[in-house]
Amino acid sequence: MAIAREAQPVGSLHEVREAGLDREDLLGAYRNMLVTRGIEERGHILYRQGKIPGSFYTGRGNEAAAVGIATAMRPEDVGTPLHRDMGVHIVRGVEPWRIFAQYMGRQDGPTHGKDGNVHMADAQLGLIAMVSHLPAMLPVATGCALTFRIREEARVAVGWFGEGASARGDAHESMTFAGTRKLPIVFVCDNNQFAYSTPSYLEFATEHVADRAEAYGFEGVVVDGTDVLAVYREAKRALDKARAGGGPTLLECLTLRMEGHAVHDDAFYVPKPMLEQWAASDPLERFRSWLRDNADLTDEEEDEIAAGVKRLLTSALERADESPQPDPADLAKGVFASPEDLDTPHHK
Amino acid sequence: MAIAREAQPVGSLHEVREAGLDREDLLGAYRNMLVTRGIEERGHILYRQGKIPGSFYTGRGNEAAAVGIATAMRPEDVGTPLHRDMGVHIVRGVEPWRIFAQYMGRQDGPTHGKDGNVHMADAQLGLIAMVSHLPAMLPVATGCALTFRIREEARVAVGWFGEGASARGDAHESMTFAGTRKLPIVFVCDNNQFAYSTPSYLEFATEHVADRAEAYGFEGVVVDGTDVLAVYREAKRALDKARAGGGPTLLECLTLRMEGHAVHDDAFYVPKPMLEQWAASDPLERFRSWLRDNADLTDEEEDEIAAGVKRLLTSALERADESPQPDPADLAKGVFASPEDLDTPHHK
Amino acid sequence: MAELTYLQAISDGLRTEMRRDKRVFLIGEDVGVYGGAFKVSLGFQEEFGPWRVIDAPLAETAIVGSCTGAAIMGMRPVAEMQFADFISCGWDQLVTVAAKQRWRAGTPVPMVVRLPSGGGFSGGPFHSQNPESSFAHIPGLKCVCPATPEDAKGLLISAIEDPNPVLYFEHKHLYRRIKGEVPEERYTTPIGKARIHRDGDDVSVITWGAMVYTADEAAQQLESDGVSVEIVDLRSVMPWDKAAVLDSARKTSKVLVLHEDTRTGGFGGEIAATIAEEAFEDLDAPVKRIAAPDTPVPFSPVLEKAYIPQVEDVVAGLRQLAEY
Amino acid sequence: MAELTYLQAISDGLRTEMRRDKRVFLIGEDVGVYGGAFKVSLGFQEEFGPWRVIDAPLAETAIVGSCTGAAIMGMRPVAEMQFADFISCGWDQLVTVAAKQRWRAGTPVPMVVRLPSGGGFSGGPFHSQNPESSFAHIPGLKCVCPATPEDAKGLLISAIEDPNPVLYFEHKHLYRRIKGEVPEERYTTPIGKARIHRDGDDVSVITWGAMVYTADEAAQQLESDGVSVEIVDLRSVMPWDKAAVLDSARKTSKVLVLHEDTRTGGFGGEIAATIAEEAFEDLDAPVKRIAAPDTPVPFSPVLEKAYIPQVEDVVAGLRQLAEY
Ligand SMILES: Cc1ncc(C[n+]2csc(CCOP(=O)(O)OP(=O)(O)O)c2C)c(N)n1
Ligand SMILES: Cc1ncc(C[n+]2csc(CCOP(=O)(O)OP(=O)(O)O)c2C)c(N)n1
Ligand SMILES: [Mg+2]
Ligand SMILES: [Mg+2]
Repeated sequence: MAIAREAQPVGSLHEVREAGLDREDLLGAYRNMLVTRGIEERGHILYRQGKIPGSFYTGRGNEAAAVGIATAMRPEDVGTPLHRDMGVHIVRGVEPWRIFAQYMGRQDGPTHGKDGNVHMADAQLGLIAMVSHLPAMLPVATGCALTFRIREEARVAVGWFGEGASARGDAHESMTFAGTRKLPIVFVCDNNQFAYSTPSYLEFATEHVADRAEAYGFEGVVVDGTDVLAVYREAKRALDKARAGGGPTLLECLTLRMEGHAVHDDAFYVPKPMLEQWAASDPLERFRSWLRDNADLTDEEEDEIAAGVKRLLTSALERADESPQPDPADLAKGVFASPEDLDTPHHK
Repeated sequence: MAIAREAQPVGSLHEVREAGLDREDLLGAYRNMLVTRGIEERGHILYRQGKIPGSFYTGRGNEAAAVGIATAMRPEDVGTPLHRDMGVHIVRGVEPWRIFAQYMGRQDGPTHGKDGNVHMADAQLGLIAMVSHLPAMLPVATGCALTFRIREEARVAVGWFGEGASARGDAHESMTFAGTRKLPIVFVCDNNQFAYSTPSYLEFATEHVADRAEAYGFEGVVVDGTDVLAVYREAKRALDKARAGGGPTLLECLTLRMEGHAVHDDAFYVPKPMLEQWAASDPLERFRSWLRDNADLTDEEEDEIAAGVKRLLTSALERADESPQPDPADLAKGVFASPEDLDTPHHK
Repeated sequence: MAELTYLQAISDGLRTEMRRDKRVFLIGEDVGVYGGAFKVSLGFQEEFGPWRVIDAPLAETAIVGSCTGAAIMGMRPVAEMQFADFISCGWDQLVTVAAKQRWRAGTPVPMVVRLPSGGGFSGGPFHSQNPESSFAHIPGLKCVCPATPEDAKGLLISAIEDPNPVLYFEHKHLYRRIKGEVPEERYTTPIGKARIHRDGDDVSVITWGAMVYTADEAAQQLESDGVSVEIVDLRSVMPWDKAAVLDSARKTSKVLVLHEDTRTGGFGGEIAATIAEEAFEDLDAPVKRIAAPDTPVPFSPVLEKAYIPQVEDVVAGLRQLAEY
Repeated sequence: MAELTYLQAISDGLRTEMRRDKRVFLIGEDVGVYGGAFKVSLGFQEEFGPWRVIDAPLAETAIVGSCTGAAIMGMRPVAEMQFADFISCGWDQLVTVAAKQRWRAGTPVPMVVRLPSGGGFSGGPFHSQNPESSFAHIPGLKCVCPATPEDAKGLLISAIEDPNPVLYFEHKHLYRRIKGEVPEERYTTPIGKARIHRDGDDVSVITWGAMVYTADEAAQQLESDGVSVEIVDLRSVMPWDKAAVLDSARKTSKVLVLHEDTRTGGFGGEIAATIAEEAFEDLDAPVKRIAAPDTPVPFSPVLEKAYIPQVEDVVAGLRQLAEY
């Protein structure tokens, strides 16, 4: 049986420094994780208040995976994050108020009410807006990597997919093409062990999704997705390797989806012991205590960060709530791009 | 690197007996290989005579693989052979004259002129007609296997695909589903080392296609596709295993495509030494000498078989040539099935 | 007779066939343990077991292709797409294999694909589409779009019985909103036969699915102005009931074709063109089409209201025709 | 000006853009070493290298999806399908991602998919199709179908320049049969503008692709009966030149819509319905449609002749209209 490499936890501040993070970075990552969860928790409240149309999804339990990988990416790298990867948008710098506006379908959301929830991205920040169809963004990310190879740019594309979506042909064709051409891409699998209600053993027959990587000619790595530092280190390795021409890596972040598939789903099908076990390694709590033990995080710092996040989100909510409804007159606009739309750095 | 098991050649008549073939069976297989090649050689002539519309494809070099596998199948098993697998139709009992009629687009071809070349099958013989889109028949074969599992029948489905088509999502989704559900199916890869002009290293990044099998939770086997007995033995093992509930096998038959992709293609891109090397292990010649060395095939027998095949094909050609052109009035018929069409053994 | 919701009628039809015919099985994402995203198959796995109510991997090509193979092996597969939108991932299997196999090779492919479709609840661009027009153009595929609970049950049973691949479009916005009397026994609703939803003399509306109710509200409003509107609920888009449509067109001589899918290249064009060609001499006004604008389906309720044809839009269109 | 075949004109247009703009690259199965199944890119890999003329794996989803990603990264990808028929394997990427990204997320996707399409040489059900109608219905995709060598070059350059996903349908049956004068320099042919292929007063034919030549032969035959036929070569199916079509319809007051794709749900319905609605008062006869019957494309020459609209069929249709 092919076995993917299992990543080690990061022990000490020293190891983290080696991986390229100083204390400020660590506190920044912690803050980003808090913002990520805070946005989704407030989104939940907004939903209950009837302010969010349609359905509502969160990535609770996946904050460390999303933030860890995005932290390892360089500004010039690009990515196609999914519905559990809010942390990626946060690290790349999307302003929370615009996310709330997106949730509520307002004019100031990145899609101006045309699309909803995490179906958004700020192209200026190197992210591409996901579609619902999973994992249809992998071929797109592969095309970004192909571009970097054609233009010989030292940039990497990151494509996310769930362990359930690993069953679809798009994942296979992307990895086949990227593997045969050694394209600069990192395939990140958010393995939260369930695809809606479907358990992993009905989606793939190996122990890990990453065990499949060698079938595509590159390395597979499994990392504990609740350990932001381990995720960061493995992501950085994979990114550096791709940047240096070493080709793709499949990085699997193992977590458990800590809420229902969407807000309407009570996830009765997830065994309680499993939930309890994973609740015990909550990514935020885990990182917080690591910071206290290894980076002398003080009560004052903690309170300050928490308070800052709270202020940020509260004002973001207010600002988002002031955002107008989109104008029906804009509905039919923008189906086709006009030449001016290409006057962007990308298209020079 | 995961490595598929490499099959051993079959040494002696004794080994073959163990595998379940007596001398009659061997001569029968030899004859089927001659018929297979004979049909395609005569097809070539028909094409040059302008009697075959459209293009023309052969499986030259793949006769042992196709005949070996079909010989191991039981009558109740089903399959979806492709454009290099004429031998499968022959072993299952399609009459050569109907194949010539198919080539020429005549009324008595299995598709009555509606489709061409090897896009045909006799459902009564447990075969399903291929579509051009590769490997779109694999999900269909998987559905046959699913049916056998649902009905708990001791039957196996065989799905063929080329090494080039292994790159497509259909292959992945089929193997994923069959692997997670341990369905009774054998995936046979006709690896003739080229996909039209595209060499294998641009289609997959492993050494063998079969190296991918374990990524789907089942065994991969590579066999020399010019050795009909080795193919037969491995096919039988895989079929028995599937029949016994052991799940899928990926059986890769390694050959070289000994002619162009189709009749118009001179295959300039295939290195000459490679061609010469594989020409030296021509499946028919190889089996013929094995039969002489191990099964006392006599000159008389050889001539008799050869003469019989010649007679068969000559009369088949005549009969096919008498087959009328299809009636344009039938063009629009049969787009939709009528309830009576379901009055078949299958649909009781 | 029992009063059932549209959703319950679908479950009832499926359960009826699965009890009657053991060749029928259901396969799809989360249809088993979870009972389906919309709970159509709630409790089915308990009753029929895991090999007749199959939780598929997230792989539409495998789902549709497996059904094709199973159908050829003599089963009566019913595939559930979690949302109709995701059938785009099974497009090739449907149009290349299932649709053409009978004509090419003489092999019937009796299968059903259930497609929860339609908008009206901010599902956004990928959970709201009405892809029936795309499939109605492919020879070899049938498309049915029930509007009432009674037809939902009867057409599902007909679809399962039919020896061809049938796409069964179930409109999500009708699931729990629409209730109606549904016979308890087994019955079929003929595929290809329209239903006169409302009798009228002055203007005809040709429509299907959720738009039947939009048309009905509009018709009620026009009644007060003394304009009598006939509503033809097509029920099947492929084959579609040309005779019933032409009869209504000849009767009223003014026709509005209404659908929720986008306008350009939508199936309404086929219907309008046919009426304009075959009832040319009988028409007192141009055949009018009302449909969604040529954009994806928007998420924002404000935008979605502007996207999906509303009662006001239909009222305006009918007035125009009445006054023509 | 040089006399080029339709095929050479396509190569010329592609080469022109690849020389002018290094963001342009070609990807497809066998397009490199082999020069493409139809040799459109013969010699291109030698000139532009293996990373601008890319031999793709047999994976249409990867090809189309990669082009989408590359386009978003600022490239100008041109994908070649080996045959238009195989785009069914890239359907989801086109309709779900490429078509909607601009509208949803404001991200333009300037890419071209080249689709060798059409029948006439016993390609059978999977090497002869004309899938433009299916794509023309999807908001966000453009579809062009050149009929002449000059337009083949000009429309390909326009398609590459266009900031949207453009499906470029190149008709295989015109590849080597049709020759014409083609300017050597770079030029564009506007997308969405029809071309009056033949001026006439009595009947209009609206068509595109190979059918332009069928219509032309028919028109010549009717000329001898003193019926003057106008032929509008649409050139672009999406967006289509409604103004030019309506002008011609109003001028002749009798219209035949002709296409090689199957009839029901084909784009001809959209055109016919639009004419019948917007030129209602100007029509002296019902808008007639001639198209392939609703079947897959047959392999046998005898059957294919009965499938693809022939000159006789068009002549008969035009006579009917003329005599109406
Ligand atoms: C092609 C496709 N089919 C079905 C769906 C409906 N759907 C949305 S999320 C989901 C489960 C996805 O599971 P996984 O890939 O593990 O991602 P997760 O939601 O667990 O993060 C499904 C089936 C979809 N989005 N795309
Ligand atoms: C989905 C799809 N894309 C493209 C083609 C065109 N095509 C026909 S055969 C072929 C090469 C197939 O290679 P392989 O799978 O190795 O089979 P082989 O012909 O070598 O036996 C291609 C690209 C096709 N048939 N199907
Ligand atoms: Mg998951
Ligand atoms: Mg091959």
